[in-house]
Amino acid sequence: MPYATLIPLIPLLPILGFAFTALFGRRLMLRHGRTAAEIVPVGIVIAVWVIAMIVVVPALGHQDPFGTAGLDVKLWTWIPAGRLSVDLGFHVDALTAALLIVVTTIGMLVHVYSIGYMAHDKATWRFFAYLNLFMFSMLLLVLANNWLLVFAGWELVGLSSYSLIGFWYHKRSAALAAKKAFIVNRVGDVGFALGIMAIFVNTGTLNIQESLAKLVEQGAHNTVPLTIVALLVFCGAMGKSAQFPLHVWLPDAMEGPTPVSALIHAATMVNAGVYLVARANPLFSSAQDAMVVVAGIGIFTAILAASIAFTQTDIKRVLAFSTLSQLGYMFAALGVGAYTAAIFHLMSHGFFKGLLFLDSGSVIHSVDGEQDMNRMGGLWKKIPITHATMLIGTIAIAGIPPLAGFFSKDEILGEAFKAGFTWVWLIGVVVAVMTAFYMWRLMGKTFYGESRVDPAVAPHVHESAWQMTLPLVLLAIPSIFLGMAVGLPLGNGLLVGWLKPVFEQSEQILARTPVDTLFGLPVDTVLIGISVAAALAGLISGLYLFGWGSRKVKQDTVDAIAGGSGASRFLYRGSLNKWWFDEINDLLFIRIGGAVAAFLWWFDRTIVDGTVNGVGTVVRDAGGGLRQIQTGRVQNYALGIAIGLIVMAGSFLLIVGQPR
Amino acid sequence: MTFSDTSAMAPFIAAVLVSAAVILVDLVWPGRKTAALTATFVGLAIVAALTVAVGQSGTTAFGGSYRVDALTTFLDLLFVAIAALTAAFAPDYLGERGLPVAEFNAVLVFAMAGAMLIAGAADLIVLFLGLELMVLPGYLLAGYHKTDGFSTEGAIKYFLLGSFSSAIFLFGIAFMYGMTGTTRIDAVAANLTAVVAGTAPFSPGLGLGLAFLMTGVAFKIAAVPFHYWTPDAYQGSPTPVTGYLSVGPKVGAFAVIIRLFAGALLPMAAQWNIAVMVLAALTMTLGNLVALTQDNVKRTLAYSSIAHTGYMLVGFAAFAAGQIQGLEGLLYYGAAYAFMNLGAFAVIGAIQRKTGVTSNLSTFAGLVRREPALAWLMFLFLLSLTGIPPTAGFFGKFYIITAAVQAGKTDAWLYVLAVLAVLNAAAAAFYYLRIVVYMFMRDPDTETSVAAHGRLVWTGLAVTTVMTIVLGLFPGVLLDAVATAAKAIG
Amino acid sequence: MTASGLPLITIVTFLPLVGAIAVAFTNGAKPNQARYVALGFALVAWVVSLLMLGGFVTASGTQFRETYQWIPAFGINYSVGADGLSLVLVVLTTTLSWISILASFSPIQNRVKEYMVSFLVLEVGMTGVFVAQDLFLFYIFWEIVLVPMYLIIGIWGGKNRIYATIKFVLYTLVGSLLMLVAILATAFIYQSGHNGSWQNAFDLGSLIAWAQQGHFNGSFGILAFGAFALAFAIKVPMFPFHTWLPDAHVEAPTAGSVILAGVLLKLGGYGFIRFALPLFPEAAHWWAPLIIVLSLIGIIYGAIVALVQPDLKKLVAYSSVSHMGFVTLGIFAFQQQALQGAILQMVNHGLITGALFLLVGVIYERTHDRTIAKMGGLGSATPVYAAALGFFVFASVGLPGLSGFVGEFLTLLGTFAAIPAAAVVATFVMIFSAGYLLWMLQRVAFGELSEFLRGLGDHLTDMKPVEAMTLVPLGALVVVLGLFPGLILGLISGSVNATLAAVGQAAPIALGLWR
Amino acid sequence: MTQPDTIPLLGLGWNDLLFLAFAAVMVVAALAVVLQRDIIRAGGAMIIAFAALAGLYVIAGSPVVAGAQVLVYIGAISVLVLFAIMLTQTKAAPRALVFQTQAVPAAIATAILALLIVASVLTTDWPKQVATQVADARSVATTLFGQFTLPFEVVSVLLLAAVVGGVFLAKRERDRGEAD
Amino acid sequence: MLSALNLVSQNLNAYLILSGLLFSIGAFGFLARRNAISMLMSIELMLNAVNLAFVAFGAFVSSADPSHAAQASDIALIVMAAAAAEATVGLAIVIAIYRNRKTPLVDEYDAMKR
Repeated sequence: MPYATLIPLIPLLPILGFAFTALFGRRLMLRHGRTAAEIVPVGIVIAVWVIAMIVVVPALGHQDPFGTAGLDVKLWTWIPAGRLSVDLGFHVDALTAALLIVVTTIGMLVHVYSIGYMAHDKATWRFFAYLNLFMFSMLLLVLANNWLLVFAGWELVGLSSYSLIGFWYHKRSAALAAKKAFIVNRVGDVGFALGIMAIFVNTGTLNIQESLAKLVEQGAHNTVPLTIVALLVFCGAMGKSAQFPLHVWLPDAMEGPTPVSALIHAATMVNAGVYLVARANPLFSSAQDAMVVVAGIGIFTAILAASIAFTQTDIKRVLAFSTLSQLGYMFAALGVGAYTAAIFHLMSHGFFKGLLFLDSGSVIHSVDGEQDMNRMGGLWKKIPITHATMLIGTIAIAGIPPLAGFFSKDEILGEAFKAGFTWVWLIGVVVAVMTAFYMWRLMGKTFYGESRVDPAVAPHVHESAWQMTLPLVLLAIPSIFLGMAVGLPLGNGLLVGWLKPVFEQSEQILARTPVDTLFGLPVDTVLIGISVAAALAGLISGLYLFGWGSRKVKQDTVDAIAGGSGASRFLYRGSLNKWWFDEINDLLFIRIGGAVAAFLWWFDRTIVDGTVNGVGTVVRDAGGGLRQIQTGRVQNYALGIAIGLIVMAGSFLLIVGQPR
Repeated sequence: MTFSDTSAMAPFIAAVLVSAAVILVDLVWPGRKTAALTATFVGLAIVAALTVAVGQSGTTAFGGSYRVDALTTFLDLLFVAIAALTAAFAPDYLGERGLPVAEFNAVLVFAMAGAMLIAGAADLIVLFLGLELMVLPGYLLAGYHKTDGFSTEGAIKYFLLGSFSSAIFLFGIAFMYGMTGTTRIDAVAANLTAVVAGTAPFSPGLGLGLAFLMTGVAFKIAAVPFHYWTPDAYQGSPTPVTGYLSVGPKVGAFAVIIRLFAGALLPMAAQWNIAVMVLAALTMTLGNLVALTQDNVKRTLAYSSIAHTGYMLVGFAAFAAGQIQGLEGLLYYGAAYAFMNLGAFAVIGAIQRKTGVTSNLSTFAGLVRREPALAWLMFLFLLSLTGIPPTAGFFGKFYIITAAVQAGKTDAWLYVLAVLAVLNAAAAAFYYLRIVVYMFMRDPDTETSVAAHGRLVWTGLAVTTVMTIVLGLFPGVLLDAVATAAKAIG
Repeated sequence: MTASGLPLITIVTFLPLVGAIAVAFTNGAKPNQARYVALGFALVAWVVSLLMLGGFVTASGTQFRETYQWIPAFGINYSVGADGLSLVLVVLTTTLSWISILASFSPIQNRVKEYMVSFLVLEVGMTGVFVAQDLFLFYIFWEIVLVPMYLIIGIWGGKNRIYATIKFVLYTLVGSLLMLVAILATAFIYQSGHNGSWQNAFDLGSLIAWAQQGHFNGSFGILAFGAFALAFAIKVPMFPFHTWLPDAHVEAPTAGSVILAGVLLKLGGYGFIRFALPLFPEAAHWWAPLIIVLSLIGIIYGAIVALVQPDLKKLVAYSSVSHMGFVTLGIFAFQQQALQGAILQMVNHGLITGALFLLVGVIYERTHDRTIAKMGGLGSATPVYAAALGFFVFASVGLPGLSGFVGEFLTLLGTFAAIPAAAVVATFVMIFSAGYLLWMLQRVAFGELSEFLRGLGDHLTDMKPVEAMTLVPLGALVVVLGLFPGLILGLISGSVNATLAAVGQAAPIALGLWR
Repeated sequence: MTQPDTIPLLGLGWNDLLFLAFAAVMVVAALAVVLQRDIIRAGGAMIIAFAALAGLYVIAGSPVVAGAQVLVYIGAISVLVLFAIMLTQTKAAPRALVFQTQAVPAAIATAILALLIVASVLTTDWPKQVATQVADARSVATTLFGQFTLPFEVVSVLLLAAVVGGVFLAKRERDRGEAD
Repeated sequence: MLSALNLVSQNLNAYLILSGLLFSIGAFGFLARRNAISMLMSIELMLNAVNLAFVAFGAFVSSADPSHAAQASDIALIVMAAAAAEATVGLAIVIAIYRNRKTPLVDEYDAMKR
């Protein structure tokens, strides 16, 4: 089967799966039981994975149909609007392939995992329908060959996250969180939409490759300056990838079932922003000051999220903030121009964060839905596989070599330092320490020390079924070996080769001259040393405080540190309340917005409507007034006529008087 | 009194004979309605035939004091139609109240004869007499239901103020006669052109004469501020008579204006057109405003007829400012207004057939359930009065506004009048639709029994409905007649 | 005439009138007779309009022309014709008409005959407006639309329907009467320019040709355009003139609201494109900044006020104000994509808001109450209904893949090219629209079943097949137009280019920061 | 002896004297009609006024009109008015208040009207004036039946209509039962 | 010679002033009196004033047409007849309303107002 038919199948199958399950899922599930309803959606995702792999291999290797520039497949002209003609087409090149790997693999694993996780929910057919819809949207976004289609994928992904977060819609908090997610995403989408319009105004076309080429070629004399275009596009990325200040929705998104959190809010959707900036790298590299902004926001989000993760008690929220932090890393990388590093971190983070989330799902599943870490502990013996895989995930994310996390994170910090963004590098290292610390805190509170599990639940804590543990193991493999497979030798590993054609143009534009020595030693070794030291420092302090094996958590020392000086108390409270962003948003938009809306509604009713009715009553009163002169008595009428006669005669005499 | 004179006057003479015949028929068969009615309708048919026959000749008679031209024929036919329709609608209403139909028809035909005389008058005195012959029977008809306090009160008011204004009108004619020395309209016109051309002195006497004539005529068409009699006279008199009064004497009065101002006083147009415009503006606005607050349908339609006078005056003002379309518009509007107003009053008359049924809005509540046919017909007439297409009222307003807009080029004030007319139409929509609201959207409070209506009423309603729609959808029918009529005078 | 020789346009326009007469003769006692006759005629009219769609040659100007002399004295003739834009709107009208008639089977029980007659006459008026090529004929159809709508709201409406219907009539009447004066003045200037002959002084084609030579410029153009703009602005409705819409919608019966939102609001937009712009190009540019500002206010204001609406129908009404703001914004950007977007937005708004009103009707029929606060948890009680509501809410929010997105985005894109600042402001509405619509969806469909609804017990049934039948075609159209907007864009490209040629793509008024 | 041309004392012509006399009588009588409290006396004053007017007509050289004035106005209309007064006089009718509440504004209005008429009459230069052209009976008759045949006929129709209508209204309904 | 002396009686203005005065007095009577019949009488006065004006014009205005004076007289005659007709109708109505309202006073006829 030629690639031209294979590629369209990738997004087509999931949408067919969604349609089928949405229409027949309910009947199937009632009549033929759960598995019958789940076979189709899960089967389709597995098929998509297979097709994706068939496509990915030649794409990464730049083999014949793809070549370095990638393959274009056009289905039909979507919007033939005069000068603008937007067609529904797909473009697959190395970058797309990289994303495909992450999306389809984790997608498949999450689908399998969900079979187990959602085993006792009565509306799983709807869950799988939405998951398939999500897969369609994400794949459409990744494969799209023009900006409008990316935007379409953007919105559809937003919709599917809305429906999945709010899956348990009878829970009011879930419905609110879903709405919040969608609206905050929409704020970002506004920026992205304006960016697309600016691109159209500048280049006249929305095809990604052509528009980027034209934008770079026109350079300074673009109608809309490139910096503004870049910032607008980044605005879209910020919304989707929950960067500061649009990050408020991600923690609340944890209301959704855990597989959703794993798939959407860890591995795939949140990476869309990174993919977008990477895809638009020529645009960003020719708008240097926009890149500084990206780096700044990225690294700030990283440290902000990490600080909040310190004090969170809900296991999924810790992971959510950790995701925020890692995304901050990726944007920092993009900001400093280390595109390949960013994509590398995207892939590795996708795997081990997916792993961590699924692990947390398995933990929650085992303690019968309990998500608060204070009511866990001492589980490492009861759920050994989950514990083992979670340990691997934690080490990976902490950035301990030789696991995947180390390679991708170190790559980013290295590139940042070499590109001269020393402040980014410095904050990056601090965040690395913090990451290692709070991850171990999580491990300690969940698995080690004495068990704080609810006595009713404690006896039948058990390891999850094979559908859940198999994906964990499968995910653990890339978490360990991905780094080594793709990252070595440092600086121009396999991935760098694959993605070279995509980012070649940017490198020429940026034309960075690498700094080769630092303190007399080769720069790479020094940086690696520092980052490993950072990771170890975090890990050990975590180990010390939150113990290992059956050692109890040193709760008193933790409280001492927290309660110590006034500053640390403020920090603790700030971190606990997510630096009050929710409250600020609530005040700014809900209260004030509500007041403005109420005022406008009052204004509409009384002023605008008032004037209309006012005119009516004035006219009617005038009528009423004039009506009084009709007294009913003949004499008054006669007098009226006489006066009329006099006025008429007077005026005529005046006219006559004038010399004519 | 040559043969040609009598032949020219044939329609007028026939009319008089008809009323005489009706009286005689009533003498022979006292109290028998059918006899009187057949005499009337046959007579009117003869008069119409004669009008059409005479119309072709286009001669003058009686030494130039009566002329027959396209305008005369057009107006005569309209007056015959109005008289016929009123005669059709009256019997049901009168019979219920024990009032004789014969005298009613006789007096009605006399009034029609007067109107026909005005239509053809070429002499001021003939014009005055025609006016008197039209108006006197009007007073009598207004007071026809003599045992009803309201009817006589309406009549006395109408009479007193009417004769007061006739005296003023006559005084105006006296001054004109004094200034120009003749009563022949064309001679007066010739003399006035001399005055306007500066050869003869433009004296205050002439100004005063103009003022008196204007007041007299303004009273007859119920222009504001001389309109006081209309609401009381219309509400008081029996409904078929109100229908007639709102149409017959009004169109007759406009015939006086056309013959007098367009005929004799045209050279002075620049002087009196300002007054016409002011009158038009006042009449439209006050008519509509006060109508907004009425709760008696007959009184509402009284004020609405004042407003319609205002719209017709706009047409006349456009004509005076030099646009022939103005006069055509006026004539077309006159015809359209006649049919829709008669139709509306016919419906009210039919509803008020039972004695004691007042014409307040409440009697209209839920009419569509009791008498759907009447309600839908009333709805059509009200739409036409508002000026919503595809009705006659709409095309009438369209014609008048076109003329005003065209005349606007010469005299900018007419643009203002056009816009004012349009805004007034919008305001008018409120009180017309208020009646529709009562008819369609309110449920009837008192379960009054449904009175069967005579065949005559239905035929009359059919005629008015057809004319309201035809004049709206296919105006071509009347357009050329109106054009030739206007050319005759212009 | 078309190849088939049949006067298709006259058939489409006047078939409902024949239907109305037929319904009038059906037996009052058996309302079903009236219903099915009316539905039959509406469906036949729909089929004929689809035939026309088939026979239409894209991008080749006005077709299906028919001209007969009507009032030679004023050069007025019955001339009808349809180009892409008219045809699309005619099909929209016929589609929504038979759907509304079908939807009013169960809610309308008293005086069904008069209702069906009014509805069919309404359809005649609407179709007529879209096909009239003669200014006088246009005005006649424009006013005819007013009367049946007045009756529909007035007789079969809600509690204080009389206030609402009189306000609706007076508002529209004032606007349209001023337009009448403008039409007459335009025709008169044409007539005096052609040495006094009224020969086709009201014919749109010749008037536009005459306008191209700049005869309608100057202060006259500005005044005349002002009058036209006022009439159309009231119909759209644009910001200061919109207060009649919420009242009319709240009080109108379901089918009335559907046709009011679905088609009547489009008369204004269509009027701007077909009459106001080509006839007074210079004045259009003179008025453009004000109208753009008003549209922007309309868009944002409508959305924000919708946030706090207690009543479901009022919320959808204010959302119409916001969505229709896009139409006027797109029209007055004088840019190809913006105008195409505006027309597409009109069609989409017709379908989506029409469907939303149907849905509101469905719930109203069961609960006889529209206050959102009392609703809640319909998702669990009536899943199919909640799914449909969700589908159309997301279509209204402008979800890609559904037709709402393409219209909105094209308009914004075009406006950005012409007036960047306006587009920036307008795009923010995407947030507010998501806000109020999802907030409504969340309060109505999600969460626990409200005790008010629980009180209804088994009376709260899910969607009946008849109701579903009215929504399925709309849903299908929304999806098809979302994926293949080319179907409509192809049709209207001819009209768009013609209008822009007439108005002249003057240099965009740089409200923007740069350029 | 031949009467002197002018009245010795006043230096006026006879006609002037006669004119002034008649004018004075007429104005006084007219005022009486208007101001007289008792309606019957007002009727009498009206008759006197008409008589004075007839005299004026004679001076103005149209004796036929004077004759007609006496016959029609004094003979017919005044009698008619008196009859009407008789018919409508009842004890109950309050004698006292003759004047309407708005008598004062009416007075002012009519005064202004009179002023306007007099002012415009004086300032207008009427066409060339000549001594009284006597309209003797012969010429009146010939023109009446020459130029004015149509008005003459129409007046007859007018009178007929008035009588028919008047009779109907004024007739006391006996046969159809007394009106309530 | 005679004419020279008779300044007043030959002078058109004198007659017109007189007619104006009579007209105004009639008008005042019409506006001020309460009794319907007295109003009727006032109207008769006004009509007489008009007649006087006609006769005056006929008498004193020179005109090419020899029968000018005669025409004026004829007009006066016709006006008288019209006045008579008006009077009959007027009195008929007065009697009719008297029967209904039992009072000749006009300002009590205000059942219909506003």
